[in-house]
Amino acid sequence: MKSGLKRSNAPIFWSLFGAGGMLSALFGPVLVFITGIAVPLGLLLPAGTMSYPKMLAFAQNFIGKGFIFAVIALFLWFAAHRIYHSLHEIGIHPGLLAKLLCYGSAFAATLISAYVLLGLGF
Amino acid sequence: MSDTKKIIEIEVLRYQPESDTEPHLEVYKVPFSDDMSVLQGVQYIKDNFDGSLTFRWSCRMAICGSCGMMINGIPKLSCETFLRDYYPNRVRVEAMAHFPIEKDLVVDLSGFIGKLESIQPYIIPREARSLEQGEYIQSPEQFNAYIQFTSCINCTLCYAACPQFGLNPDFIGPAAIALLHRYNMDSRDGAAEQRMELVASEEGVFNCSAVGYCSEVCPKHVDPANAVNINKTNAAKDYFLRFLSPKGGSK
Amino acid sequence: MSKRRPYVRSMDGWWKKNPFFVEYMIHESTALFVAAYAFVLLVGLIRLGQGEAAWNGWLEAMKSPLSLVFHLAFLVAIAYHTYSWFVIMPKTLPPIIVGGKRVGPAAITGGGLLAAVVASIAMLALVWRIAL
Amino acid sequence: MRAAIAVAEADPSLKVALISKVYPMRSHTVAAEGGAAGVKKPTDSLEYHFHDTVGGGDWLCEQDVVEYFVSQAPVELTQLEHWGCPWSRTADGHVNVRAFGGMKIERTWFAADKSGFHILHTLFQTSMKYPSIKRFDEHFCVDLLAEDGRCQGAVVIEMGTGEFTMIEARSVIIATGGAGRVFRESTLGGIVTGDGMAMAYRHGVALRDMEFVQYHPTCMPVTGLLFTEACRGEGGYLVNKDGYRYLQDYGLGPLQDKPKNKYMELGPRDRLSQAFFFEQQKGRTIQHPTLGAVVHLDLRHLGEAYLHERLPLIYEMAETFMGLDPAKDPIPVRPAVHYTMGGIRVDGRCAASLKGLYAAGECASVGIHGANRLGSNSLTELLVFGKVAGVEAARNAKSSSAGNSASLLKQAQAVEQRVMSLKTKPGGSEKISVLRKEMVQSMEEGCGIFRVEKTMRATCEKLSELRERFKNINIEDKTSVWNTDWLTAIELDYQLDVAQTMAHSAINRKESRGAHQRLDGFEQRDDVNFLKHSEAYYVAGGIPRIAYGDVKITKSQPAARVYGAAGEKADQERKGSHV
Ligand SMILES: Cc1cc2nc3c(=O)[nH]c(=O)nc-3n(C[C@H](O)[C@H](O)[C@H](O)COP(=O)(O)OP(=O)(O)OC[C@H]3O[C@@H](n4cnc5c(N)ncnc54)[C@H](O)[C@@H]3O)c2cc1C
Ligand code: SF4
Ligand code: F3S
Ligand code: FES
Repeated sequence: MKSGLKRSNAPIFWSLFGAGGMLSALFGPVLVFITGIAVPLGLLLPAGTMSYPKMLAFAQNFIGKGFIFAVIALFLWFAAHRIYHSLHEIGIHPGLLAKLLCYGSAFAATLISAYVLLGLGF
Repeated sequence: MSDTKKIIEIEVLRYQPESDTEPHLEVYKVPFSDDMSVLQGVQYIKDNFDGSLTFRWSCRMAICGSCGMMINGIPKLSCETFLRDYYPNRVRVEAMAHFPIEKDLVVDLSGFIGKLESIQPYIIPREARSLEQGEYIQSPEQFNAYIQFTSCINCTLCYAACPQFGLNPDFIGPAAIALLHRYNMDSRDGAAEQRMELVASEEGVFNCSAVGYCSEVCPKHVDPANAVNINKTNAAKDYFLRFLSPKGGSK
Repeated sequence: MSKRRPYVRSMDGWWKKNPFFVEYMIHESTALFVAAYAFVLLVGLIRLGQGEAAWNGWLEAMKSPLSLVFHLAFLVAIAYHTYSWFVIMPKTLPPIIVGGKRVGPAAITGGGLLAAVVASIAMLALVWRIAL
Repeated sequence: MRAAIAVAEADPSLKVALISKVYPMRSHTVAAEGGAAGVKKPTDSLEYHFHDTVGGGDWLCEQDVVEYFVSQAPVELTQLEHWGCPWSRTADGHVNVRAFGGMKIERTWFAADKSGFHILHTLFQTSMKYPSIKRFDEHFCVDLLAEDGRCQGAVVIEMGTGEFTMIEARSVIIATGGAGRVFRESTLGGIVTGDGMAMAYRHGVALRDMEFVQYHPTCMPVTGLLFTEACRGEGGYLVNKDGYRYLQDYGLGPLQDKPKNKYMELGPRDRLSQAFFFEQQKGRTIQHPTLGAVVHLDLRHLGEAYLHERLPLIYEMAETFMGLDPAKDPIPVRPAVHYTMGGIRVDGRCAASLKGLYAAGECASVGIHGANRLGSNSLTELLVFGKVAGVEAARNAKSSSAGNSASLLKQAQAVEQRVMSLKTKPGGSEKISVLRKEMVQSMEEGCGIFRVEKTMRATCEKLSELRERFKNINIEDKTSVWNTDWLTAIELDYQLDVAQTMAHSAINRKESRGAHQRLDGFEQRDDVNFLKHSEAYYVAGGIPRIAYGDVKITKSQPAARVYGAAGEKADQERKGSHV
């Protein structure tokens, strides 16, 4: 048995990656459709679906808040993890910089969205 | 056997460490019949054209695991891959990817063997039992939990398939982790915790990015990707549990 | 002195060498689209926090043709992500035994895709209800 | 490997060098499909296993050794279970057993149809537990070192570098497997070249009973790949071109629907292979356009699901190698060489006549197979006698002193020179592949299922000629790293020795017994003159000297070897006489 094995810290990132991957697989397409296509074009959904009062109410609701937070943060953690690995795979050997850029931006986005959501009150 | 033999072109990646600086391709024209495997084609070249052509083989029946090669870029056992499936096109044969080439089609497997040794691939009994007490009893469910992972023939095709191993040769890799999982899942064994240290280490399962090609090429349907990925979950659980456990912290 | 001289091949461009790897890289790259979309949402959230005018500005921006084209691309890419995610899923789960038989990979992938469809419809229905 | 573990367990302070020319898990044991015999069922008994083995071997067995063997078999198989071997099990979780040719009661422990594979991998993996075992993987052993009448080590080549190493040892165990590759069509891997036998032979140790070479009745034509006996154990039929189960014509009847032990398809291998030969003579085999004369192994009535569960490897092999579906098509098969009954003469404790030298496994003749081995006895043999060899070798190592390193080194250097000169000497013109082809062809003709004086004589002469021509070989590859061209030449050298012992032992045995069947006036067994082991001794530069040794008989007197209904009758009578 080899001794002096270093324990990997990957589980944290990997768990976030997995959760984000699952969430985006389940809800990603439909969300893009709603926010990016249906609402702007006024298709399918009633007019005013994403009007300010409605969205504010949604973001102030406990569950809505959680959902928005989860989507933004986890999507980004998922993406950060994958992109970081892909850089490694295509031979751009990611130094600390790439790591900071990928996970750092996910981390920043997490903080920002948490800040905004908390600011919106309950 | 018919008299008018068909001729197939076999292109072989040659590397002679004592005279070549790098590998190069050479083409041979080999007469073949429909029941001839790629291995037999290569043997024909050795027997008739160039005795210095070097490759591993033994059983010819896809069980000893020695004859893995890249055949048209895909890792396969050459003894169960048939020339007729390539004819009339040329077939290209190279040493297994991701391993250092020793000579021609022979690669250096010492790293892999070291990994096999490192996973403690033997029963560390959960409960001692003497020979007089007879065999351990295993229910069909207990048996089915690990049997799939016992069929690995150590052919290392999965390593030739795994880009993460190619990028990081220290990665313990699919087959060794599948074997580790085999012992962890065996109801007679009680050493899963001991093996966790390796699973969770920097050489461990988190090198895998679920490419999944390892399972795709595995000739024995071991599904090593499954073993690797189940152990990611196990390692993650273990990781968080360590924070929660009263002893606290990881080693 | 040993005459061994093992030759190590380069990994450059490995992912171009096999259709399986090309597919892998494509499905990995969907992450870029997921990230981009998450940023769009993040901006929206920030605008929401800045008040009604800002929010309406964001809604307007979402109507620009460029945005629509981008979102169509997001849709395709993320839908592909959904598909590939569930294709790999059987390899990542411990065996699921139902009635003494192991559930096959096709069933798991199918189940996952079905779950995504159900989730999408539920989402739409939910949004519809809130909107009315 | 079983031996290495036994040494490591006997005394962890002894250092063990485990040498193999392939990674140990590639050894040919890996190919064994059917299983390993050991009494398991309450209805079975050691006595039955004993009688099946001795009768199956046509009374050329060392009966005291067989007795020890059958008593240890279940212990060793259980030991392997404790080490993790995934034996197939019954629904209540116990180890299951299946029927095998020539065995009266189901007693073959199996792990699907990959029994040898699982045994080998279990041993290989378990051996990693012992720090005192140092493996020399892909090291080719070229010779033994002997001095003062003691075997004291070996010379090996590291295949990766072509460098020689001398390994000094107080005990040496040979477990190099069979030698069937001297024939053309065989079930065997490329590594089964009899090196160990030849090495011992050149050091004056006798090779015993070499004329007995087993043909397996159900092999893939041309390549010789094996369809395990378990196909028949699970209920497969053998039929000729008329769809007729011809075995009923050869003393194996009457016809049975369900597999019945020692009847029909579950008769012993020699009888089944011989029946094929006669069918061919009568023109009742099937003439396949590319595969030649074959009969059909019919598994269709067993159904797809059952075949997948019990014979998965066979299913796969039929599909990939022959492109047919055993649930829908019958499989064309014919006999091919499978097992060498004879080998290095050792006593019941695995010791050879050279002190310090032990042998176990297929390369050894410890005396349990006689003139014909029963299927599934040999995997068990590896375990039982592997352990014995290990224990004995450990004891010997502890009780003997170290040798004289300086003079051993000198010997080793001489070996190195001899072996190197094969490669370096200039001006040869013979091609190894050509010599090998001529050898296997001639062995097939002279020492096949049935033998006659004339062709055996021709084979003996051919082999002598090849020995001469071997001196003039040319090795194309002159390099050091991974020079398989050179290593095959060394193997060929050994193969020629072994082939000679087979051919000369055969021509001298003027009777028919077990796997040695003659058609030239010696069709009967001759217990008066030939209830004896043959022993082939090396004669430098000449042909082997054949001598004869006694057979140890304890409780089973030679009788007619009968199967099917006649066999059952004989059993009844024997039981009667025992009370
Ligand atoms: C297809 C097939 C099916 C079989 N099925 C059964 C069955 O169902 N039941 C049964 O009981 N038996 C079966 N047998 C027979 C049985 O498998 C063999 O008799 C047995 O495996 C031989 O084992 P071994 O350890 O003696 O030799 P092997 O397993 O062949 O091992 C020999 C070892 O010696 C090494 N070696 C040889 N020469 C050298 C050298 N010069 N230098 C260094 N190393 C060397 C080799 O590398 C190898 O590691 C079967 C055999 C075959 C071929
Ligand atoms: S897991 Fe499959 S591909 Fe990998 S070494 Fe084992 S048998 Fe070969
Ligand atoms: S190919 Fe490699 S990346 Fe993982 S799923 Fe298999 S080990
Ligand atoms: S030669 Fe044994 S696996 Fe191909």
